[in-house]
Amino acid sequence: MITQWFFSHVDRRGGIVITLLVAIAVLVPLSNLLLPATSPFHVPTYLVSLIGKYLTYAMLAVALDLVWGFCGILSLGHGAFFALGGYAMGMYLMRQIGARGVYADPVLPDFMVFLNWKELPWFWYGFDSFWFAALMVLLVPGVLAFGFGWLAFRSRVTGVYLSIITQALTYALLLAFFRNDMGFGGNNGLTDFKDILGFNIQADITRSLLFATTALFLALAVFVTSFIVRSKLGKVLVGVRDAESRMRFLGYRVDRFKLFVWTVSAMMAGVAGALYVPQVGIINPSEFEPANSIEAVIWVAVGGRGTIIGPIIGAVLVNFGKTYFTAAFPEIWLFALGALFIVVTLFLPKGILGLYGTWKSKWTDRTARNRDAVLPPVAAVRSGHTPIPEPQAAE
Amino acid sequence: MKAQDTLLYLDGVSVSFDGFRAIYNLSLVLQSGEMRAIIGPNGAGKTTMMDIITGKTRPDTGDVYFNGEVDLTKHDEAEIALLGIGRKFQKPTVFESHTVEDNLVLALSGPRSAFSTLFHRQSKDEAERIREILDTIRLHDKRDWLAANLSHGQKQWLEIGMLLAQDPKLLLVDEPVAGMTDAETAETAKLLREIAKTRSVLVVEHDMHFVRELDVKVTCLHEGTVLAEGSLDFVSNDQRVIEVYLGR
Amino acid sequence: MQFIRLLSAIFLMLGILHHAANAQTVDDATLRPLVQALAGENFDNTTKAISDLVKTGDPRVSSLLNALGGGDLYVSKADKTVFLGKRQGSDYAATDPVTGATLAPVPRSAAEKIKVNNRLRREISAAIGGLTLMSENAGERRSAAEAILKSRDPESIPLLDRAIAAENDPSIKALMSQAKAAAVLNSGSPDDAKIAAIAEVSGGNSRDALGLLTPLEGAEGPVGDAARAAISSINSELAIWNAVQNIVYGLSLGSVLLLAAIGLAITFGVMGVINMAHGEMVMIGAYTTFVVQQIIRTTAPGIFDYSLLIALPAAFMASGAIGVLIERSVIRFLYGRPLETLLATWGISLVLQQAIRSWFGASNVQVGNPSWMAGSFDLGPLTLTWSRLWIIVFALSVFAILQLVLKKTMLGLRMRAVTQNRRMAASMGIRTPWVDALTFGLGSGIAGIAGVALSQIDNVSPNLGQGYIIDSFMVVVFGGVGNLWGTLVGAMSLGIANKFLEPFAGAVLGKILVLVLIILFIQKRPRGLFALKGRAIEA
Amino acid sequence: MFTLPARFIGTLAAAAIGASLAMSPASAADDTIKVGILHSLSGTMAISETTLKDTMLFLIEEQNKKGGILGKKLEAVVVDPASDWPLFAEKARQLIEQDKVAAVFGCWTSSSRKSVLPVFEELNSLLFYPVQYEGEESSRNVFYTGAAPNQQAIPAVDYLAKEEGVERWVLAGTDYVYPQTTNKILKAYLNAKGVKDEDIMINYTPFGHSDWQTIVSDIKKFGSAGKKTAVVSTINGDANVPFYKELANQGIKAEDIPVVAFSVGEEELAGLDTKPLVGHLAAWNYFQSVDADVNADFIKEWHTYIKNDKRVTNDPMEATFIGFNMWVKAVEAAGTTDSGAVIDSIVGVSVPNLSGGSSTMMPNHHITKPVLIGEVQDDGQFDIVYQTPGLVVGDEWSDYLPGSKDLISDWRKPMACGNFNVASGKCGGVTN
Repeated sequence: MITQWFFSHVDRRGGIVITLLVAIAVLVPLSNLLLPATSPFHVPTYLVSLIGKYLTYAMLAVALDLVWGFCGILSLGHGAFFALGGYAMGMYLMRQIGARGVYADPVLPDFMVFLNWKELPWFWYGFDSFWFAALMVLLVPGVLAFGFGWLAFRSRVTGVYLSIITQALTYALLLAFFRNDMGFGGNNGLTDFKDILGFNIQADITRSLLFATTALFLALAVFVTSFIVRSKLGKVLVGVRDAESRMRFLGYRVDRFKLFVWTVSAMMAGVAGALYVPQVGIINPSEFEPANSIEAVIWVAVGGRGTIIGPIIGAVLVNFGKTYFTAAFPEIWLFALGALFIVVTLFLPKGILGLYGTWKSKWTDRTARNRDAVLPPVAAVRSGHTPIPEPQAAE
Repeated sequence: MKAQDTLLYLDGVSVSFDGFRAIYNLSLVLQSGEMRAIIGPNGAGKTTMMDIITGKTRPDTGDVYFNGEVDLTKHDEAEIALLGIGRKFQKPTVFESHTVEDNLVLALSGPRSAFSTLFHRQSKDEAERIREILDTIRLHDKRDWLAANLSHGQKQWLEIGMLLAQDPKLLLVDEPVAGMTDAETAETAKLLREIAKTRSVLVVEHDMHFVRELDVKVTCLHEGTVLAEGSLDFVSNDQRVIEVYLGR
Repeated sequence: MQFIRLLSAIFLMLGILHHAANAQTVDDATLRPLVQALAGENFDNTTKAISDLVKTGDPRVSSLLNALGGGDLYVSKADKTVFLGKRQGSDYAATDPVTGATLAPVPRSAAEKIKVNNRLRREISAAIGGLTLMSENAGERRSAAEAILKSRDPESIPLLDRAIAAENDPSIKALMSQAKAAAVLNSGSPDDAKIAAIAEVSGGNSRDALGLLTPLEGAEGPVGDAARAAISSINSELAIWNAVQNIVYGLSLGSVLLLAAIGLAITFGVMGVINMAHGEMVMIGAYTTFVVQQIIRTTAPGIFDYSLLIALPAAFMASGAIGVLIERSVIRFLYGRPLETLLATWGISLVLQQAIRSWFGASNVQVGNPSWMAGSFDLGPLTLTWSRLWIIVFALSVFAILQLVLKKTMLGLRMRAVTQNRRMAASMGIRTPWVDALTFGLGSGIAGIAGVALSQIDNVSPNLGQGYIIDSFMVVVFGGVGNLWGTLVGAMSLGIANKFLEPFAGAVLGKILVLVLIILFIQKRPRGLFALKGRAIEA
Repeated sequence: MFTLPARFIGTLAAAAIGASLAMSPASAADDTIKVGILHSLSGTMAISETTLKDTMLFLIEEQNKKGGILGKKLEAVVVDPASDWPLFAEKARQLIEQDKVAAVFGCWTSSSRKSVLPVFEELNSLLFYPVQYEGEESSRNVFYTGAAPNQQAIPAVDYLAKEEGVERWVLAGTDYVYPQTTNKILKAYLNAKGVKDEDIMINYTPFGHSDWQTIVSDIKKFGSAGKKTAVVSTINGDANVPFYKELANQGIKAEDIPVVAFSVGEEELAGLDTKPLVGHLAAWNYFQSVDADVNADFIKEWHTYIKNDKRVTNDPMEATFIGFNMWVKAVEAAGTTDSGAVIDSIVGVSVPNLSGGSSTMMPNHHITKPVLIGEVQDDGQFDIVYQTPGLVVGDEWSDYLPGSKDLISDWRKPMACGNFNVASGKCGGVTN
């Protein structure tokens, strides 16, 4: 019943991805914990957290694709929401350290002690409770995105203008979080975490659980995305992407739709960030770097935007590439990475999945026409046309 | 004449874009159930007039009333659309990456809020209405096609179909037969007359044959203001109209 | 305490000096040990040696001290003799500091420079000041007066009086009376003299005056009142100047932004390519400057001052050529797909950065300022640096030239035609691919010459471009995509806004505020400052 | 229609396998000892860190010429953390877990050190950190061979106060933790010496700040108040060149307002025409101009190795040199590269530094060094005008910060504590 409802809202691809994610959520931890290190199927802890990290990136990519791929809003500042979610989680983890900090101050995090702060700033209250922090992981990015989006979409800021102000947003946050006076640990950020929900954050079991959680949340993200995309709202979004003003003349309040999906996406990014921090062990302002947000865009593009699993593939591939190249040819790896981006744009304009997507939808479309026997001359002529048009940053 | 008991009421409307007067002191009244053809040379302000009615452009001066009481200058595109004014663009704009059917689904009248669309499931009579419209616009057998692959004429029709799905009180149709074969043109005329039985229609068109086929009251615009109004024969015999079209 | 001692040392020697109006010479035998003493173990000994030398009042002393200050005095490790040295390959060409006789060259390893630190330099200049106040050479007299203006030594008042009486160059005279006033304020002179002095200094450069008067602020009696009055009037004057300063500095910052952004205004603004490699084009321009200067340094050091003039076309060519290359090999496949250009150009920027890094190394390279760009001049109490001024001029002229190219030349006409309606232009027989390549090349080339200018104020490293790319996009978008005037106004207003915020918000908060302002501004003008009429060219 | 999911699974598998391949020791020959080098070769920090990578390769080559350690040759494992702090943590883990390196030499910024610190403690490995930093840290697994604030900042201030008679101070820095902390310490120190607050001006700028007009003219204003003024600069590497260019252009001479910098060395000056800057100061524990035979040899060998006699040497290079030699000596003493053994044997190890003397690893994992103060010369070198008579011990917990004045660190057994509180007599920081 539930499963049936579930599958009614995701296509086959989505279904398979979700099942796959659930599978690794179970298998990887098991192999890491139970199998002996000698076994060929043993996944070392190092890989567990590494892939875990990739998956959080993948989640960020999915969130970004929801607004860019399906609604044509190119955000160059999604890293900001990711980082904010991360900071919310980081603040919880800081509070968990308690008196185990180097200065053994029961309340104040170390960086506050050596900056000689007397008491906890108000915005740190409540973060000793996991659930409050978890709430903030959703609320902080959500509220920021809502406020920002409400302004921007209402006054019909579109295209590069929107992209650039999202970049301005993350850049401003970067500078702000660098400042020690902000009370977020300056450029060193938050680190040296001890435990999460009572589990020692460095224990293999914790890492495995974090990994599993990440995989499951990614599965959830995939489900939510495909639910949205397959609903009538999803159709509206694609309509907005392709012909925004037409949508208005049909009586849709485009700004509200954008605002909705924008906020959802921001929250998704926030959750990704929150899962990222305990696995990486540090959160600092560099996460706000505009370059990071641009990289996220690139993951999506590489994987194939406007698809649900393209971003996942892109994020994992690019980051794996980064991990591999920086170790294999540290001196020249940037050439490889740069070349990858150029090649992908030139030869896989719609990303790795795009190839497939193009081919598939052409196929279905043609079968539809063949079934309809009559092949209109125009359609025949234009059959070379790729049915997935460019998501335009502006109409 | 008063705004009451009219469907569309424009009075003394003027708008200019940095100096250039697109519309000047334009007045036009449309009774409910009426079909009106607007003719006029390029730059006569036909499209601008539609922009004003649909809220895309705000007039500098003048009143624009719908249903006698609604001041259209106070609403934006979406609201006006919901009031029951549908618009078809000169260049057919359909959602190319959606199928014919989905295009109609999107246009179909009904709740437009984000959440209602998120959890929307298609009801029986919605399906029924879509079937009807597909028949009316003769695209029934192509419902699964991506709109991108329709011929130009088919797109024009699909857009008209979307208008119907919107179920508006007033249709604004901008050059519906541009680039259509004669056969298609005739078909379209028939279609529009059919529609006009239940709704008011404002058609902007160059093609005189087509206007003649519609055989309705004609308003001729020139330089943003009404030059002549009446039956096509009356208008086309008007001296100034002839000058405008044939030049001095 | 150290400071007082050094002052007293100077008092002493100057005290003696002005007895000896026309300096008498001493024989070499007495001078030599004093010179030898300069090579003392620590700075205190050297200080003493200096004052002893000055006491002799021998004319050779001033040149000796100059040599010491200039680091031309060496002491041989072997026999500890002090000599005047000049680098000559691996040797020092040595001359006797006392007799001026040429000595046998000393190998560099066998001698070491007599160490001089800031304190010694100050004492030397003060001492020389005392010695050369009556000198024949106007330049020396001027620097002497300046030296006293800094040391503010009461003992030199009578000396100054005579110097002023003798002086006939008005500007130096003014300087001397400034110096005297300063000295008076620093002395135990009677109140009326001091009050006169206060009036005197208030007439001069207001910031120096402030420096001279603040110590008296606390003083009671008429002097204190006069001082306080003078200070407040100076402060009110300075307040106005601060506003002026913010504007001038803002313009200079603005023109830097303009330079960085103007190339982008073409590749991105006009062509719609989200050109993430723009910063690297600037970087290449800067590195071209470096290469040009290297060549000049090695081949023709004489023309170093013109290095930038040579670098400009070179940088334009280098960046422009690379731009054309990029356009032909990558961008041209992406027209109508602006977002792909973001991806590809980002990749290109990574490659270019790494290329430069592998070629020139990761660390900064040194790009020198030609003499005409070094130094500064005073505008009232403001100090404006030549480099900044030139950059303002340069930025504006680049802008003007670009406008001409776009508006008046055939190429410009075609560019506008192509960007406005590609198909139409093509059907009119314009070879659009050719125009595209040239346009992108032009944009990149402009970025290149911007790099030449920026190399003068910023460090030249593989990261140079990254530092400017974000600001550039902000400027172009803020000004309104596809509108050069927008870019100009945008850059200048952002620059000035930044400079007005900086004083009270601090540099960091100031920058943040500017970003927030941009975000809010875009809400009001969703198409930027100068929205393009009709169909805006944009991604 | 399963081609795609298949491809997807393939990808993940490939990623996993590939990753494990990538991580597995590259041609692990057991007769070598692996040494990890964790310096950014790309990104913003590459400017400073690339040199240190070269230095390590150079030192390792030299050591191998001498026959390696314990009869085994050393093998360098170079990775590029790309100035990306989380990537530092990932790479550190990879070096230790996958490449099984005996020790890691690396990091420059505090952020990178902070991000790898938990990894080293978790996996009980060794990190040698060669850069001056803000202190307030002492880890069992980290050896700090750069200067702590008391080995750089405080002597410099003393020098200015004594030799230059400075009474008015501008503390200018980039807005991040190192300058913030150093300036806090300095302010406390100056106040303790009776300098009033109105004679101290503190100013922060963003990273890579390039427009210094306003600040430099503010400094001028502040300096024209009749008292001798000096600038203590903790401005971060990248922003220095434009800062000094502005200073020079606005005609601020060292005789008028000297600037003493803690992050400006020969490497940074390489990007500058230093003629207008003669007399400005820097405080380090080493200058290339140090007149010592060991230094001369080091420079000569370095130039032959790097095949470029223009390349300068600088303080972090010396710190790397010291750290590496200490590690070698400790390993030989312990007879193994096992972390625990090395940690025990390294305390007290003393090796020659490049300024003629020798440095010793103290129980707090910081080292003893001389403090040198140099004035910029027109040839881009520093002329040493002052040197502390003896060696200064790195003070990890500053005595001028209320939070840490009671803390000491001693990693020798039995105490083996990084933050022992002398007031409460307990390990584990303050207990208030």
